[in-house]
Amino acid sequence: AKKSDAGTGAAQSNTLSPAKVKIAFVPGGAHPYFQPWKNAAQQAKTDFGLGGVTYNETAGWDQTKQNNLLQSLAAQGYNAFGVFGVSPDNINSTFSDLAAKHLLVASLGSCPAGTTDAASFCLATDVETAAYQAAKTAIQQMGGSGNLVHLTGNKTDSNTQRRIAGVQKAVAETNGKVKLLQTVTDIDTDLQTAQKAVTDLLAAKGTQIKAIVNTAYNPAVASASAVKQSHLPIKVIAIDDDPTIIAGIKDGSVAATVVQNPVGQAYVGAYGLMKLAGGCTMTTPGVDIDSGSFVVTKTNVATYDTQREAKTTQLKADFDSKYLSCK
Amino acid sequence: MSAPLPQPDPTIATGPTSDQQVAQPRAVRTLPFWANPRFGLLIVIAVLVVVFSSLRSSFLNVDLTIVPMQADLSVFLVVGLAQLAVLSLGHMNLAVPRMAAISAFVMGWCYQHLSVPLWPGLLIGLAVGATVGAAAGWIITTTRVNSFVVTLALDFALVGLVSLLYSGVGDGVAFNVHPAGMDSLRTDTFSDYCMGNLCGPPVPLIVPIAVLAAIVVGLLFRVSRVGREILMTGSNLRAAELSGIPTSRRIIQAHALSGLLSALAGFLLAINSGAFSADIGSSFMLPSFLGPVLGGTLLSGGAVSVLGTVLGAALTEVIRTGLNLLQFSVQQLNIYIGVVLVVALSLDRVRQVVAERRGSRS
Amino acid sequence: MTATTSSTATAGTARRRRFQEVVRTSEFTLVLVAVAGFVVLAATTHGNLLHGATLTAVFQYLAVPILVGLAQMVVLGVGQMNLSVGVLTGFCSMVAAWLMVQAGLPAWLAIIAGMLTGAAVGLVNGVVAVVTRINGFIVTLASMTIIDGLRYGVHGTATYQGYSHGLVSLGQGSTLGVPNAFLAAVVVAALVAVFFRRAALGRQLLATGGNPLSARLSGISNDRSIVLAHMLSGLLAGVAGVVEVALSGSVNASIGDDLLLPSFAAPIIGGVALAGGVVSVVGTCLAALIVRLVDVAQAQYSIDPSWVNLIVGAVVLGAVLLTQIRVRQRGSRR
Amino acid sequence: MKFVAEKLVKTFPGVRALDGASLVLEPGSVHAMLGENGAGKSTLIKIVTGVYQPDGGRLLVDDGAGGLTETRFARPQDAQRAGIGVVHQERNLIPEFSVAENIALQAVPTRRGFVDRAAMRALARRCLDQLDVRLDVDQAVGSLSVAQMQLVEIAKALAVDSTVLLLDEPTASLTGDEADRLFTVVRRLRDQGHSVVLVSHKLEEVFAVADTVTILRDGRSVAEAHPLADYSRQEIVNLMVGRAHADLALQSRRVDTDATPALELQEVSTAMGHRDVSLRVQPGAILGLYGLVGAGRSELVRAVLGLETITSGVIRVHGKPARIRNVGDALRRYRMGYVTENRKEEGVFLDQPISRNVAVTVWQRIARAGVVRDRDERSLVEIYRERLGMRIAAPGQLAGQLSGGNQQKVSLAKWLAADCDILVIDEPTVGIDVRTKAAFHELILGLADTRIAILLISSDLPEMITLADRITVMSEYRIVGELDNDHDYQATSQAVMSMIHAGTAA
Ligand SMILES: Nc1ncnc2c1ncn2[C@@H]1O[C@H](COP(=O)(O)OP(=O)(O)OP(=O)(O)O)[C@@H](O)[C@H]1O
Ligand SMILES: Nc1ncnc2c1ncn2[C@@H]1O[C@H](COP(=O)(O)OP(=O)(O)OP(=O)(O)O)[C@@H](O)[C@H]1O
Ligand SMILES: [Mg+2]
Ligand SMILES: [Mg+2]
Repeated sequence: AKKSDAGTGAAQSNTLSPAKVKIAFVPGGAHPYFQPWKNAAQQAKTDFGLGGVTYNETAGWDQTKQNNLLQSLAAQGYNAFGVFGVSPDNINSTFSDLAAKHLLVASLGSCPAGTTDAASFCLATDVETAAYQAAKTAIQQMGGSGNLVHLTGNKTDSNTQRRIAGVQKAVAETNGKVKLLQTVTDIDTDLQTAQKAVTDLLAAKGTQIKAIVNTAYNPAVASASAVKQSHLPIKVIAIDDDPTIIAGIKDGSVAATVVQNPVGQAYVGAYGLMKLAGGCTMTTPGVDIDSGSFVVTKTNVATYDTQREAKTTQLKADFDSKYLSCK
Repeated sequence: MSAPLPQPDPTIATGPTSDQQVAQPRAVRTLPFWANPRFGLLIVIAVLVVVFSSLRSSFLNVDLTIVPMQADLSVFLVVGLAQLAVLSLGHMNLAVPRMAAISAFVMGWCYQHLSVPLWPGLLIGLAVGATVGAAAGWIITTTRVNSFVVTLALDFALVGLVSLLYSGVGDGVAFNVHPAGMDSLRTDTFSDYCMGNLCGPPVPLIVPIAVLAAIVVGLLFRVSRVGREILMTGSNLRAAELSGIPTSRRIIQAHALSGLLSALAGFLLAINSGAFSADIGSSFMLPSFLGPVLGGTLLSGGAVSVLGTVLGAALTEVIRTGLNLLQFSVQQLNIYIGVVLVVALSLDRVRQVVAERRGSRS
Repeated sequence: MTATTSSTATAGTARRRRFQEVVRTSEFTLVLVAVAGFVVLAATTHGNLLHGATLTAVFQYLAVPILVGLAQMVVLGVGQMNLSVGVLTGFCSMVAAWLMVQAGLPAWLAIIAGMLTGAAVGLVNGVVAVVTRINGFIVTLASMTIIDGLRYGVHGTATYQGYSHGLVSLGQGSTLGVPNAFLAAVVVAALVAVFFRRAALGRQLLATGGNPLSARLSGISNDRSIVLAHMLSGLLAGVAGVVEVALSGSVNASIGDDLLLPSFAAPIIGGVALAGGVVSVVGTCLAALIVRLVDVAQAQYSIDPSWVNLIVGAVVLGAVLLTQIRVRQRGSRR
Repeated sequence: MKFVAEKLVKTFPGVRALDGASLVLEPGSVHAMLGENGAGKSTLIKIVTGVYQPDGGRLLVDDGAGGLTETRFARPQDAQRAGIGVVHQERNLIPEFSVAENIALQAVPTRRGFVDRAAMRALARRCLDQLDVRLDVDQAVGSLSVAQMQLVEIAKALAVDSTVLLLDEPTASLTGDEADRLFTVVRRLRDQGHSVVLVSHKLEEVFAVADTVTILRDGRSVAEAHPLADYSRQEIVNLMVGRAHADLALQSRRVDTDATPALELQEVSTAMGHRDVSLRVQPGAILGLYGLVGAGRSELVRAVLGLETITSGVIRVHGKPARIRNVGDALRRYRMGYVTENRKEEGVFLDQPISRNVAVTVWQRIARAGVVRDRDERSLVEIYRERLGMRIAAPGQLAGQLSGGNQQKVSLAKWLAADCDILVIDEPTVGIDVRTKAAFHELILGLADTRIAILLISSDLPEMITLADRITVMSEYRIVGELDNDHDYQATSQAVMSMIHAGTAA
């Protein structure tokens, strides 16, 4: 006979005071994108009076290792998790495993593939929208016609598939005026691979290309410097606001970048988790919340952060008003 | 026709024995039991467990440490066995990751589109893995090209094929079906099943599958004729051929076994992680070598150690989990893993040398 | 093979035999494949491949694969392996960049330091392998994880950019139409070739790889050979690292992640035996070139990488089978 | 240089190889070291040359002032530097290197760190010329025949100027001619004041060249630096064996020549260059296939076994045309076995236990439901340990740890176990001691008596004349003659040699 679930797990009291909440932020691996999480987490700790936060990026882009890490953190007494799942296709199992142990999980930065979400909520960039925006910006920069190239990461990742879909959607809207010349995948593994691929691309088709949309970090860095060096009139749309990219915007080698909201993800994510621990429930469990994406060009490079902070404040307010129901 | 063991034929003059018994070399004391490399590995693991659990009591937490460790270990044990199957020949199988991926695709597809039950689906997957492995073996024997080159090329071909299959035939990059039994295989341990007050041990349900695989592979190489002939082929191909061993067939069989075990590893990983997806197997390459090589299996072929593979895989799992619990940052973690590995193995080496000294002094 | 044949006839047959031997070498096959690939690419892209910019791109990014392949080849020569080649390349890049950006060292000094870092790590690998007698595979596996950690330790996940403009323009420039980076790789390859062909030390390395017992009985120190090979391997990885720094103008800790397999593929496809005792500099370089041509083809034809992988794999397997069938038909074995 | 090794002790895990053996070498003498397989000869040589470290005893060398000083050789280099050159029993060449480079390996001529190739080739040629060997010095050693490799190995020892030269079975795979050339060199070295140690199981050559003798038995020396002239052949054998040993008394055998041949070759030509080779072996007959090194005998039988390509001709087994694809096929379909001449590369699995080495050919038969029991294997080893007088510590011992002769026995045992109707035996007694050789001969004759057809290849003419019923002579890939053997050494050997010379001249 199978033992019922009732007895398993520590009989956790339904409500935890913020001081009892220990949140672990677990990105998929070491990546510049996640660096703001560290400070945001600390900020959340002081602002909300949390019992503890940690940031651990040792997963190394390997779902098994990430699961391992999550279990270790749980064993260490962390009771709430903000996780960027390495593999969106498998991450729901990880989430439900944690939930089964009465631990709270938020999916941060990336949502599980498919329609269901076993985490309490997902606070992430809507990657399809972000890619769509990036492509729109590119099309605008190109003057509405010409050839576009899309550089991105691991093809067997459903987020990549969504990005490809986003770019395709924007291109389709031009009714054939803009042609998606090529989508290059799998070049985000390391910087050198990206550099090599971009150089080859420019050598082969440099003169035909009017803009490059990047939806991954290393290709963005690589295409910015390669275009600059080749003196071709190609508009580069980068991703995120790593210092390198922002420097590129300022010196003109990058036409625009699509910035996401990692700070908001970590900070508001921590807030949501704290509230849930305190006895609130999600009005729609597993809801997907867009943390926002912002197009940054030379004109707003100085000010985009204010816009982003406003979004974060808005998100926090939305949690109180829309997403959470508290007794 | 079964011929009996050849007996000394009385009609044959039996050489020296007709004079007198040959003086056999006086047997001096042989190596002490603790000279066995497997024993050293066990000690290293035990020491690490003690160290980690005294530093972090949560290392012994059943639900959060012990159970997940067993589940991971099961996967990496089978991955290691998949590599071991061809290391026995002195070959390598660089396509282990993608043999797992292609089999996982076929299994996922069968579950999703044909609604095949869990276990028959596994059998289909194993058959696919074995077939791909056999193909690798066949190419190696007919062309006599280095197994490294052949399996590397095969890996390339399969990487492409798998991703094309998922985007073409499958739905994106994963199958999200959960055939009956898959979820309980993932989440349950034997302690969830009770007879009255008597519950099983906290062992995940997939562990027996891996253990069974290890036992079968162990027996194959230890007692079966085919396994021994594979080892002899690995030990000295020319001598094997001149001893009447059908070496080509044995090479193909060893590679087929490797493919089959890769498929099993893919299945176990899919169970553990909850979906049959395109990235199954992509993390298998290094662990596949790690277990066997740490366990004392040489890359040169002719000898394998299944028990060593179990211990080698366990060692890596213990180090990683323990260091995870100590919460190092990413760079420290890697540094410490490397250092622990070198130090542990050096100490093991010292033990071995001491043992050999003892053994040769009568 | 009798001694009675006249000397002129022997010279003739000897020449013919030499020629046949050359034809049968894997280097010759690789030359054929490379030339064929190049011609097909040039023809089907309407000569685009022969444009200055394209050619430069092709050869610029050939430098690092060649150097990394050589770094692996050196240790394969003594019958060892070096799993740390890839991460070490990245680490040396990061060290050189760090020295320029953070420590403010002049470029030439940073470059030397980058290469010496590689050699030092290699030396440690070799000494550990020799002293502990642990399999080189495991030693370098451990050092691979350690260096992986160190590599991220230098500058986290962030990217270094905008260091020495002189260095970058040198790295990206050309001399007489030949990219400097490629030139550097070729010079290094030539030095390695001379080392293994002519230098007494190089021959000792190969003796160790070919038959360690025999080498020992002939008074060669296998330990020294192994340490030396690892050190050379590290040095070559260091050279690859600094070439990368000069060539790309931006480096981060991800560099080297995808170099491990190529580092094995180039020498092994180039005809180097895993068992040791044989090296082939030319083969390694040609194999790297062939792999590079595949990248180029992908960009030129805009092929989905999945198809590229599938086609490359299938073509290699097919070629391997075909060669064998050809050899079989000629009826010559071994 | 006077050289003394005193009361050497060497223990391996499980075996005490040397137990107080001594060796005394005087300058200007040829010293024979004799002993049965496994007596410890090679081990002693390895200690003297710094390959192994002794567990007891000491080494003493001339201090130049008439006295002796104790010395240690921590590495082979140390011994080389002390002027000790050696040819080890096992081939130790680097297959990928050229002949020249292998010969010069211990003393590579260099110029500013670079190999001086011209000097290296010249050195190699000089050494080969001393032995009167013609070889392309640029050829890779891996492509040489066993005998050629042995000659290269000897040349390699001559390349360094040594005052003590140790030769561990240098002539094992050489024919008489080549051995004679070696001994000419040995005598010249002696006359120049060098001391040479010769380990050999061929007593004829020992008596022909050696002045003094040391005999090892079970790791102890039972005769030390004794003048050889004091002993008769029989006394030497008795000392080695440790008791009276009677030579084989041959009974004349009758072979039924009208019976259907068990193995018959009709006008077989091969891709290796054999032309129209015909021969036949009846059940119970021993056909000797004689020829000089490189005559193509080994390659012929390898072609018969499907290892090389046959271009024309017919092979019949028991009268029926046979197409043998490989050795497995030969074993299972035609009950035919092949004992290779190249035991190290092809005969034994050095890193496998003896039991597996012996049982490998019979696994199919002794397996029950695919499972082989260790007990069956061990009992098989026991049988052949007795029958062949194998000197082993345990059936689980690795074959690589056996002395050379015992490895040869393992290689043979495997095929005796296979229980074949036809046995091809290639150079069976290379490196085998006298007593075991006699036992082997008895065994081979005994096998023939059980109606096994035996094709015997041997470069040892006395052995051939002892065993064969008929001798077929091969030269340069052709059969140049055939004769009935009347076991009369003088007449038969002359007849055989004249056939070879007639064949070569044609
Ligand atoms: N490396 C080793 N490990 C274990 N035992 C060994 C090793 N080398 C030699 N022996 C053992 O030492 C003994 C002496 O061997 P050795 O090779 O010196 O004999 P040998 O007199 O040269 O014989 P042969 O005439 O057959 O060459 C044998 O019993 C052998 O099995
Ligand atoms: N003196 C030689 N010169 C050139 N090649 C030789 C010589 N001796 C042997 N070979 C080569 O080595 C091989 C010897 O052939 P094989 O082994 O069949 O001869 P064999 O009669 O059995 O002599 P053995 O086995 O005693 O060397 C052949 O490939 C032959 O070409
Ligand atoms: Mg010996
Ligand atoms: Mg022969």
